Amino acid sequence: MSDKKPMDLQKVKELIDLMKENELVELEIADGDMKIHLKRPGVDAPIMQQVPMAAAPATSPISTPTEAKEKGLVEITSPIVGTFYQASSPDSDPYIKAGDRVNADTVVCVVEAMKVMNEIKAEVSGTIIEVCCKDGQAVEFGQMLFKVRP
Amino acid sequence: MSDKKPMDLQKVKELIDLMKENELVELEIADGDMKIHLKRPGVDAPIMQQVPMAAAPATSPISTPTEAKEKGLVEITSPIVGTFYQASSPDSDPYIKAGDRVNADTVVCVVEAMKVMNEIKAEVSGTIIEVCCKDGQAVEFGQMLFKVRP
Amino acid sequence: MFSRVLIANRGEIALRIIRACHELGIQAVVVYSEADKDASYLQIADDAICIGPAAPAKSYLNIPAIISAAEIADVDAIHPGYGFLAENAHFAEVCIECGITFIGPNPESMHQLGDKVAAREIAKKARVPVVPGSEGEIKDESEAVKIANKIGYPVIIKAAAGGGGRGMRVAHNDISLHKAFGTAKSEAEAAFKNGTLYIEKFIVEPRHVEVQVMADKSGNAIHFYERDCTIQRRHQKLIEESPCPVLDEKTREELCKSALRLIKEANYHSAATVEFLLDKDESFYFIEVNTRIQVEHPVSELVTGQDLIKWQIKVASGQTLDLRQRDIKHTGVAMECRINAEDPARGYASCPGRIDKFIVPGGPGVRVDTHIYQGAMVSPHYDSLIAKLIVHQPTRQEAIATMKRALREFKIEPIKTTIPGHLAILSHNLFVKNQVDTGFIEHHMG
Amino acid sequence: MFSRVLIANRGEIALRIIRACHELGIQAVVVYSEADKDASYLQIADDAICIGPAAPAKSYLNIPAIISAAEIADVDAIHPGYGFLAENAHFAEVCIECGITFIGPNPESMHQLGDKVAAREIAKKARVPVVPGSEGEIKDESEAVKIANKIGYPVIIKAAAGGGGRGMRVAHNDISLHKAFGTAKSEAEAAFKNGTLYIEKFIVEPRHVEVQVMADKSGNAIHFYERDCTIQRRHQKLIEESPCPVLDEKTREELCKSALRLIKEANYHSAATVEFLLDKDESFYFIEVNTRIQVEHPVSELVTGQDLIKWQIKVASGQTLDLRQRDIKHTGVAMECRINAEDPARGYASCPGRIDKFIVPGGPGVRVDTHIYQGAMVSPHYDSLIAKLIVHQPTRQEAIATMKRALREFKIEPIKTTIPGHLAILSHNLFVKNQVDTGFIEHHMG
Repeated sequence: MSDKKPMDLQKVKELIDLMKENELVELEIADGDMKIHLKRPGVDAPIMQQVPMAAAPATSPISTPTEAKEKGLVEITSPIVGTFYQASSPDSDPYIKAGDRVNADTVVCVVEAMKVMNEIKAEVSGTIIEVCCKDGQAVEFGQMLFKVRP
Repeated sequence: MSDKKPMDLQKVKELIDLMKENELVELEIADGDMKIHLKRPGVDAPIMQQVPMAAAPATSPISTPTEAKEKGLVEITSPIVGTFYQASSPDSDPYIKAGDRVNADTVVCVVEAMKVMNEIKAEVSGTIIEVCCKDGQAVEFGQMLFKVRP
Repeated sequence: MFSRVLIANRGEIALRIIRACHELGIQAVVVYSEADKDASYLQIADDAICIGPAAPAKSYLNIPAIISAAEIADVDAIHPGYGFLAENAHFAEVCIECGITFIGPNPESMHQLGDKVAAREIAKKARVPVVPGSEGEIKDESEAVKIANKIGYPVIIKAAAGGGGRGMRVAHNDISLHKAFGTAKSEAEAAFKNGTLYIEKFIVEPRHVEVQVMADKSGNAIHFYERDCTIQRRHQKLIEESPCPVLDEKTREELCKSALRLIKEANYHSAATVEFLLDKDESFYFIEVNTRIQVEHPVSELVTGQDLIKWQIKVASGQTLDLRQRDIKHTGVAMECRINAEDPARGYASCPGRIDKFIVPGGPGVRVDTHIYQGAMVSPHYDSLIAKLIVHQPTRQEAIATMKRALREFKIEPIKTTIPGHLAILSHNLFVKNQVDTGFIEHHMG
Repeated sequence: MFSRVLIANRGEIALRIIRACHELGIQAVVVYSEADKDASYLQIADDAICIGPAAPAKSYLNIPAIISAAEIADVDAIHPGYGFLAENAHFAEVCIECGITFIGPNPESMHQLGDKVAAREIAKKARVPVVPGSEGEIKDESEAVKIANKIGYPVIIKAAAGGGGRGMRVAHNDISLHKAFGTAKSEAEAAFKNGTLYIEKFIVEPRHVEVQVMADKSGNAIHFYERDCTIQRRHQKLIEESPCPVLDEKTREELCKSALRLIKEANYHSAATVEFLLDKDESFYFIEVNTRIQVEHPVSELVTGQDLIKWQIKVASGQTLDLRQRDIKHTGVAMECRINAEDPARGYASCPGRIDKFIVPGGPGVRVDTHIYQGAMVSPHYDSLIAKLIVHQPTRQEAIATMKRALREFKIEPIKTTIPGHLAILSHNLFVKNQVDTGFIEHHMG
């Protein structure tokens, strides 16, 4: 390395950050007699390849737990098997809808199991981003009901 | 690298750390007459890990083909199934022993199959390093008989 | 016939029931815990519903979750398999209340036969031999001595509320009985807060023999002959076979007929197993009834050519058993080895983990019931049974030969299994010569 | 009995023979080509000897290599399996010259029955119906017309040296026969340098039915009933079953007895299959004898409870068939689906490659014969059979139900197999109603 033109490590770091933010896998820069070539392992490819066929998890035929949680979002999942209802009765308004603010004690829906209406609380504070089930839909244990941004 | 400007090992180490921290697999820097090209085994390693146990090849119960050929050595293997003999008759001297020079046409042993004595030629020039079978031993197709340094 | 059945179980028996349903043209819905989400039989089922986390109490024993799953899946009936809720009369009642057929006996007979004292009374009414002993509680030591002398030593004292060996003592004479009585009483009081004791003849080195029975809701009942389950470790069966290799034809017929009389006396329907101890002199004594299908049922299926799970489903749906006893032929010898994930070097502790290699034996005379596949995880949450290897051959000697070659073919890596142990038992002179009793493993395979 | 047998074959039949040897207490030595070095059955065998590279001519068809392997392995006998050298009379002769028992018929009867004209003569001597036709060569068109009018149209002209459909023509009347004769003759001359033709009655839409026979060296012979192999694609059998579902009891008995008469007439010993065409009116006509064990032998094993490979080994060692015909009972229905690695989208071309997922069906009534395991490579050098799935049930309807659920359980990835095709056939109305002939696949499953 030339002592006249010291390699600018800081710049390399910045380039790497740039790559990461932009999910680049390779970067090559030639500038005069300066040339930089950077390569990152494919974000998706190696992970995909590592899953052996046989071990590919059987997905539940009824519903699939979210495989890659969306960044920064929290899920409200069903603590029981049953039927999902958005409102306490057919004539009532939904407990909540997308955009509503909830806190830990907010009732977000009911899940009916064995004729009992079980009120489900948010158990998290934030804003409802998405209602993931339809009124009257059967839900499994652990099935995602709502997405919340805390 | 120039002998006037000794390689800055510390900087290379820093570059390596940088690669590791950031999971880079390749880095190439050309700066004037200076060029650095670094590569980490990130790409291959996961592939190695991906080989499931089940794919481990079953080894032959009688003999195993050399799994990692010794560097620079050549093998003379048996072209037929049969019984290995080092000499043409029990009273004769062995065709060859370790340390002997052979050329392509040198008879190195006989393999008896169905009462026929088949003379086996070296088919390579060099020095016998090792006799791998014992007199009278059963040999498979493809079994290593001799190691030769060409 | 049902159009849709929920299977409230897991593992090989869940898969076994799916197979029977599909062959009968019935849709099969399975429930599963989070630990079983990768089970391959979930993909074979017509539907699969997650009912809770790994812990059995929160999933496979969770009655509200299972009933709720049955309701949302809109099934006609629930098959409980074995273990978990299979002998839970309350669960059977809840099913009935919810208008879902429970594929098993009615709750009353389950309750009645599940109570050892009540079952013993039914056996006596049906003229089925029971182990001689006190009829109910013994008041004191002198009554114990009186009864012991009447039925003959050795005797065993048991806690009425007992289980797991606590409050249990064997006595060989009056002196040791006096001592045993006191110890058993204080143990029983400490363990069960109930010092009630009873006394029974102690059968020395018995064999364990059981009769497979099936009864419909119209009062027809037939037996599928006996199974010998003498090879046990710590009361866990390891190898089962049919026929019992030491039984003469007359005793065998009387044994099977006894089991049928008992089942009819109890107004029972569905599958049941009537268990007996077989003494060295070929006397047999009723011990208990299992009011469910059992792990070892394939042994009886192979020797009779009948499908017991299908029959269980058919009679639950109200079909009559359109078979006469003489239609049930017993052909050849069947034998089952339970392949458990357990490590002999660690006291037969369960050996969970990922299975990286799984090569199943096949060919003539071999049946394998397993839910495992290469790449599957053996969960630490459930029992260690990973496969049942069952063979059928004309003679016992041939059955042993086939079992041995099949065990050697069975490759399961890297976890430890019972396969090497089975090979040792099958090669043991006493096993080959039929000179074993329920203590064989403890005494000869230590 | 032999103490050590060499298996001169590969794949599922090599494993099948290892199993039989081990159950009989015989050591099994297998030969293998370099392409098969990772086969899992090599580890189950007592010894395995590499005999050459992948190309069959240099390994599994390489007589000196196989005999040499037998000599260094010091075996008493060689089992040739099916295919490769199984019907090579010269190989059988070499075995005998080397003092090694060939597990199969003697070379003379193999040679005699392998010749279609000679076999036909034996059949006629044994009063077994043959397809009516010219006895040997037809000289010219006018003789052809004369014979055709005697036996009745349609007729088929065949090349005496023929095979693969070349030199073969069907004629429905005198005019088309004149034309066909010339074409067939020039085709035969071009293909085989031999224009010799013969003529036969053409059986329209026949079923293919064959009888399994076993004979010992003392002149005892018994049959194991028939198999129906009507479901074929391009003369390759796909599904086999027993009994033949359209045969009445009287015809069936006469068919089986005919096969026995033929085998006895030929002084044959070992296993043989006598093949017949079954006409719509239940007339049957002998076509040829296979002087070896066949791929589909498990079908007969399941319905009779007999182990044909063990019998083949036993009679080769000189044991007498200590079975009477009436000891061979036929119970229920057995059916086999050949699971081939082939791609329907590419004209059923063989589909070699690595198997990344392999989950084998199990449970009641299911037998699987396979040498494949998860992680195995399917070699492009050999035939595409990767597994045989065989079921046994009391009725044909139940056998079909079991086969369907087993096919659905069978997971083989990522290569293409015959599984989807089998499911389509088993669901086809004509198959279910037994209204198929050997043209079924071509006409209805295109």
